[in-house]
Amino acid sequence: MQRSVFDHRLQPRFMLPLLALLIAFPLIAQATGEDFYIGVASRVLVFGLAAASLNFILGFGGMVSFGHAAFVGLGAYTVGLLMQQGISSAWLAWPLAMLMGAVFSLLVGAISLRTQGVYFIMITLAFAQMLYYLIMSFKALGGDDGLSLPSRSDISLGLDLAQDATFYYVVLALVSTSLLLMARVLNARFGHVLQAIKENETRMQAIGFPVYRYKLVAFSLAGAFAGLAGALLANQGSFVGPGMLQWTQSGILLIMVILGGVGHLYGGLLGAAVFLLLEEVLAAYTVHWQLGLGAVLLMVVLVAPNGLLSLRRGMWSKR
Amino acid sequence: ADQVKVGLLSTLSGPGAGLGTDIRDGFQLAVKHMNGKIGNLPAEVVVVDDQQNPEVAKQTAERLLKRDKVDFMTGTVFSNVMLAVGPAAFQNKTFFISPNAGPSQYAGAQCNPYFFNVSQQNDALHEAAGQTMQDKGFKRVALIAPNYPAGKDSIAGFKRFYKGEVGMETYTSLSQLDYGAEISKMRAAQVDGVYIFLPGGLGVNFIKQFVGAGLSKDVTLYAPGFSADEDVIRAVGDSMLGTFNTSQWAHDLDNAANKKFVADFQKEFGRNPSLYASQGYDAARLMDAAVRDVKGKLDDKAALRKAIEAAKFESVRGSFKFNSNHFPVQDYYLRVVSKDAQGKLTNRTVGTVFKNHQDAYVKDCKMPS
Amino acid sequence: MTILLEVEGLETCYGSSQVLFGIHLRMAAGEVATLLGRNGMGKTTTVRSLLGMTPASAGRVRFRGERIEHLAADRIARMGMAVVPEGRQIFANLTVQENLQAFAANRNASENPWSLDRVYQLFPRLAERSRNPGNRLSGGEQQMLAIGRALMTNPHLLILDEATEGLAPLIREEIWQCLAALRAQGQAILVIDKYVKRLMALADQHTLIERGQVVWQGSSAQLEAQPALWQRYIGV
Amino acid sequence: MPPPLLQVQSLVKRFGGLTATDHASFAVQSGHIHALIGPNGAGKTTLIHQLSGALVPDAGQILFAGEAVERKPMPARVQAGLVRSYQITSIFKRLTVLENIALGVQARDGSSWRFWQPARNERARYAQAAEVAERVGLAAQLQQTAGLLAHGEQRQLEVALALATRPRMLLLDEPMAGMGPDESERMLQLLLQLRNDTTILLVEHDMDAVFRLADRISTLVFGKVIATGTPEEIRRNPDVRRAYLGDEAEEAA
Amino acid sequence: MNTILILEQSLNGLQFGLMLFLLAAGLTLVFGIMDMINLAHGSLYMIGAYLVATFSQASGSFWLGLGLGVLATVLVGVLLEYTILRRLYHRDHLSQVMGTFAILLMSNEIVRIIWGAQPLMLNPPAALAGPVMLMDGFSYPAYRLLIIGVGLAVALLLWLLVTRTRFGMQVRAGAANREMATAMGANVRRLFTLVFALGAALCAVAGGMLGPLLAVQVGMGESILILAFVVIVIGGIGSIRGALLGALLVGLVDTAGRTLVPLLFDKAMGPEVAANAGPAVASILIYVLMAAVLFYKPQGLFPAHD
Ligand SMILES: Nc1ncnc2c1ncn2[C@@H]1O[C@H](COP(=O)(O)OP(=O)(O)OP(=O)(O)O)[C@@H](O)[C@H]1O
Ligand SMILES: Nc1ncnc2c1ncn2[C@@H]1O[C@H](COP(=O)(O)OP(=O)(O)OP(=O)(O)O)[C@@H](O)[C@H]1O
Ligand SMILES: [Mg+2]
Ligand SMILES: [Mg+2]
Repeated sequence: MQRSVFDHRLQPRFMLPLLALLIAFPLIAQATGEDFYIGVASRVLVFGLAAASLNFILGFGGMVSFGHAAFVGLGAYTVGLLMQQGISSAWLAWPLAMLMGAVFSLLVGAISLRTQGVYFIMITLAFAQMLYYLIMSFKALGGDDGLSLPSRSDISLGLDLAQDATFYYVVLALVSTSLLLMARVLNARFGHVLQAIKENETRMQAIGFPVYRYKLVAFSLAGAFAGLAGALLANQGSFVGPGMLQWTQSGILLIMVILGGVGHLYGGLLGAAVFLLLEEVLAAYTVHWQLGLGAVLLMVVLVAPNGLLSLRRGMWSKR
Repeated sequence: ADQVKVGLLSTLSGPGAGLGTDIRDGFQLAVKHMNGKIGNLPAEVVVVDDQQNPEVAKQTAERLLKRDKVDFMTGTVFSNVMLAVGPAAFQNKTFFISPNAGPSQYAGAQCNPYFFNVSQQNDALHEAAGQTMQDKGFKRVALIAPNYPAGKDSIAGFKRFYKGEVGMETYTSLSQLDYGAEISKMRAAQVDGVYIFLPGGLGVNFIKQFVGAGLSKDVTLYAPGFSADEDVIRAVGDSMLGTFNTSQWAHDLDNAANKKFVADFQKEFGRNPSLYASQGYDAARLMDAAVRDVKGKLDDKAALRKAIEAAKFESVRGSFKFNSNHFPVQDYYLRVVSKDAQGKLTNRTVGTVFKNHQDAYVKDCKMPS
Repeated sequence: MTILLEVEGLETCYGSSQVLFGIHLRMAAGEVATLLGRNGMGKTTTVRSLLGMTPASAGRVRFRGERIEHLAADRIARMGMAVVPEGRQIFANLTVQENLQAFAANRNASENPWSLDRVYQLFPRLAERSRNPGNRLSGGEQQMLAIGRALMTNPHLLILDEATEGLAPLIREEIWQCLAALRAQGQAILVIDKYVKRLMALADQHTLIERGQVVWQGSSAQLEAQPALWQRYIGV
Repeated sequence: MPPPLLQVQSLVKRFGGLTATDHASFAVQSGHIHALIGPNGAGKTTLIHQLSGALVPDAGQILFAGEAVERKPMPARVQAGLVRSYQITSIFKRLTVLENIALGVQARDGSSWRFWQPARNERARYAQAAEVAERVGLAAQLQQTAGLLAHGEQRQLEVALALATRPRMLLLDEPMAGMGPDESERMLQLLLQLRNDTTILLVEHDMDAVFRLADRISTLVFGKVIATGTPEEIRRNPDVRRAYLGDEAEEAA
Repeated sequence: MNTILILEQSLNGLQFGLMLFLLAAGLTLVFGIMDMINLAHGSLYMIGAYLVATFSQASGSFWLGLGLGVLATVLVGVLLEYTILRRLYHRDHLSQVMGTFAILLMSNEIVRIIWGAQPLMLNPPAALAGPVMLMDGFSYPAYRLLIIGVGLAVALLLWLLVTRTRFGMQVRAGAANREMATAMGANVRRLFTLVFALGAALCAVAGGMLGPLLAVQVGMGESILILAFVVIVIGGIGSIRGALLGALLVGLVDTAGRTLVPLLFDKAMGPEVAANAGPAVASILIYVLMAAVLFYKPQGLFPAHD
């Protein structure tokens, strides 16, 4: 069977060496005394997951959610609030964070998916902003100050997540598994339906697909992955705050996806990595780092119309 | 140690950049005054931007602590950023000298041996304002703050000392630009004074609109010092005239350290120093005194802590000492915006509100020894 | 007789795939010509290249004495070439009346220029729907509107790609009559349609296209005389 | 006579002041090709929209296989076997012809709530799709990207997409529009071949095709059905001639 | 509650709404007509405010400063369009989001480099600085009245321009189907540049007019940009009429919400709950409004095209 534009290969030829490198990374970092970068790498991976979950609905389902940070934030707050109650088991908190992300995105999606295009963008933004302001105004949730977590979640199995390297490996395992799952879903019937809906929604309806339901399920799945990313993010920084849900954060997730490549399996991951590392490097040089960041982003838009990943494959698909 | 390394993590981009810039400039001016040394050791100040984002700040703080292995942390403007980065520094046993953020948590139950605040506890300026308005015999005041916990804390702090009638108490959205509705409500509420806690641009917006509505004739405006500081005066202009505000520092305070600071700051940066700048300056002086005291033995944490607690430096604000919770016990002044001899708009100190004032949270602090 | 349009060796590609391999065509002022051929043979592409919408990669196009193959589409349009495109391409967010007015111009200074009234006379249905947005029209109404819109520019050369697509028989009839009347007024027309019989009655000359090449050119009489020819290149 | 497969009863649809469908009633027998003709703007497409579920009628009933469907969403109607094609081509432009049709097959062929098995490996489905492509005359273009097909080929694919869902009844809105004579002829042969298996409601302005294909014809004018009958009856109906056919009836004969 | 307060709050709502309209109008034009998501719209607003403030200070006259500032902003806008934005017109919305986000970051930084991080002063002309007496016991800031007046005038002019002129029709045609508009003889490029210039001018007018009322500072564009997006989405993208209605709706609902919601909560649930929930609800009210409008009208109140 010839490959379709709807199929997304895992590309083991590139990814296995990369994975090996990622596995070796903490050892290298420790050997060179740059342990600090293990934390940076965890953060990049977690944001990669968050961006990938956005790419799942945006790049493959055409749903431009401008409120994705809300689902991430919800996952983070789930972990944070449980921790405050003294419940620190990762086995409870992380699935619950996914569930919260899924349920809230189901609710938001159920209403938002009635709209299209920019209207959808804005209504998702609206829900995220509502959540943001609500969290901001309640002291029990830490308000503006957020919640500082006393420790990382407890995963038992003899693993101590407080160790940056251990945490990194857990994150790496979870992010890889999530991406694998997403790839599987995209290449399965459901994924083909999702992508076809992006291509031509009316026609999908006319050949008998209850489009709304498929979109809602995809939206909710993405919410679950975003929730997981939030849970990991809360752990990574031992902190949760309303800033995580702010529209700028949703915007940055969006930029990451566009930067990496909308509709490319690894677009979210690459975008997050490039964005965060760029920020890291530029901010070290100058307080005017935003000028540099802006210039780089602009250049990417102008020379790589479909994100960085589209450069590699050249112009195989025309718009 | 053969040098002192300071991590200055401050807000240098985004809407709050003005505040962080002032702290940084104040700090660096002090280092310059000390000939590039802190406690007779060559000083290296690593300046980084926290983007006013607690999460980013946390990451950056980790880098300062673990990679750059700084001896002191400082710079933080915002409480939420402080609360996010604090634990990392404490865990690492690195002293954190906050030049501005003074969250109630760290003043009370969560007070920490490694945390020191050289500005004031968040509520203090509001408390001073409440006291002033009480003293001046206001009958009915309006209170406005943004709708988030710090906003509510500020009003609570104000009411701790103001016992008169509150004609209107309003919490506004943090992204609000237009205060027309609040100003109208205030007019209808027939108050004789108003106290606002509206940080940054919010305050600028409010004051301009308040004066434009002609309300300033019947209602006296009070604000915390940072909302009526030199930067704000520059942005608002004549409308600021007659705004009362409370502060632990003023550029016309009569002491030698302050005179030198103000003069040199103006020379160096071409603008009047703000409250933030003074706090940044003091943070550096405090470090200097402490390092000198332990003779550069930075690894002796217990001794260093004692030395900081002693705070044997000449503060630009006059009297200064640390309470048991590592927050200042100091005087608070009332200032009013008026024209100076050259007709330039600036703050003038008109009186002392509190003498040796301490915060309300110290009783909750069980500082480990 | 003055030459209005002269096309020589026109070649056009979409990306890397070449579609036209040397089209040639010559129209005198006031003449009516057709392009005939099966689906996908390059009729529309020819038209698009003439209009500058898909620039040719080789060949010459001369319109009203000027070389135009390198000009931008809007320049060519302002020189007096107007099109009724395949698929109508009505401006969805403009009302019927605005669709007609937006680009109205008198480009050939004829004594009886097209006006709103004249178009409404030709298509009374459009008058009834004049305040409808363009996308709230039936398919046939849109086709009428596309024709009216092109006429409103009073072009020197009117091009119709699938002139009667989606029109009811009665209206179709009116279109043929309208085109005949235009021809009588000296309007030059290049037309593509599947009703070959009607085209033979209307046009002076025909060009048969097969795989991007001209396979036959001649008059109506010649075409009519060779049914085998058009059965081979057009079908039934 | 068996009960009709599709029965439209006194259907009404208004757009503001305009009554686009005005108490229209007619019935389509199972296995028939039933043509719907009428002047431009008479409301044919609007009617198809209501039958397929893209528009909700203001009043009236639509019975499909004895069941009222006028409130059902479009996908439910497709599942029941009532499928439409579009007047303005609506296909998946980035996909190949084969993949386009395979989606149609997938719509009716088991559940699409499958999240694990690669869809690409479903050989049976692609084989079925290839068959459908062959039927509409696109066998040579299977691997061609749909967006790059010529207009006429896209129209063929348009019908193929609907066909792939194995409909009991097809709603075709001007399938011949924009096709040249021989493509039209091929489409016509295709529809003839479908007759009996698939009931067809055909909107078409190509009278030649209509009269060759239709078992029954209904004429719509200003949203009203003014006549329903055999092609012969319609051809002779003076109202229909005045409103729609003109002299073409003879020509096509 | 007395009548004067209600009257005053209505004027406040109107004024806030009209100020949003100035921005939303430019945004909706660029968005609806050129189908371009322009996040840098807020930057033009900021640049406009800075330029007007600078020219006002330099010339000593607010009006002269306003004129020069608007002109200069148009220049900046056209330059931006000419060098960068026109490369984004034919791109999808996402590329536009990223491209204009990049411009937003860069303009913030450039403004910070030129004018510094501290806010800038811009005062209303002296004649308008105070309040005017509208009725007995009811005075209202003169400057706010001016904003109301300017807002209404701009609304009318814009509406005429877009709906009644051939320029407007051609621009809309170019937006709906660029290729076809070109084939009909429109120089779509030039049209779009003009529209963009118009949008920039509106931005500068808004920034310049609002400068005396608000803080002229880096980042001032972002918060108002989001509000402007809310407005145009409520109104229906591309519709000037919608933008006006949406802006007024947002202005009034926001103003009324801040006055009424705490009161209502107080009556319904007692002061304890009201103190907590009231302000929270008031701050999300416009988002609730937007969600509600889109729930019932997924295309906004006046959908311009389907
Ligand atoms: N945008 C495009 N990109 C690539 N190829 C194209 C494109 N448009 C058309 N083609 C190809 O060019 C060839 C000629 O197409 P064209 O539309 O000119 O044919 P036509 O004679 O007008 O056909 P029809 O009668 O169906 O309208 C076809 O094979 C078609 O597949
Ligand atoms: N969304 C709409 N809003 C308002 N009027 C509409 C809308 N859609 C269609 N109309 C009008 O309703 C009438 C019927 O349109 P319809 O598309 O059903 O006609 P039709 O019979 O299919 O014509 P054609 O043969 O030309 O395609 C037309 O006059 C059209 O202008
Ligand atoms: Mg064609
Ligand atoms: Mg129709």
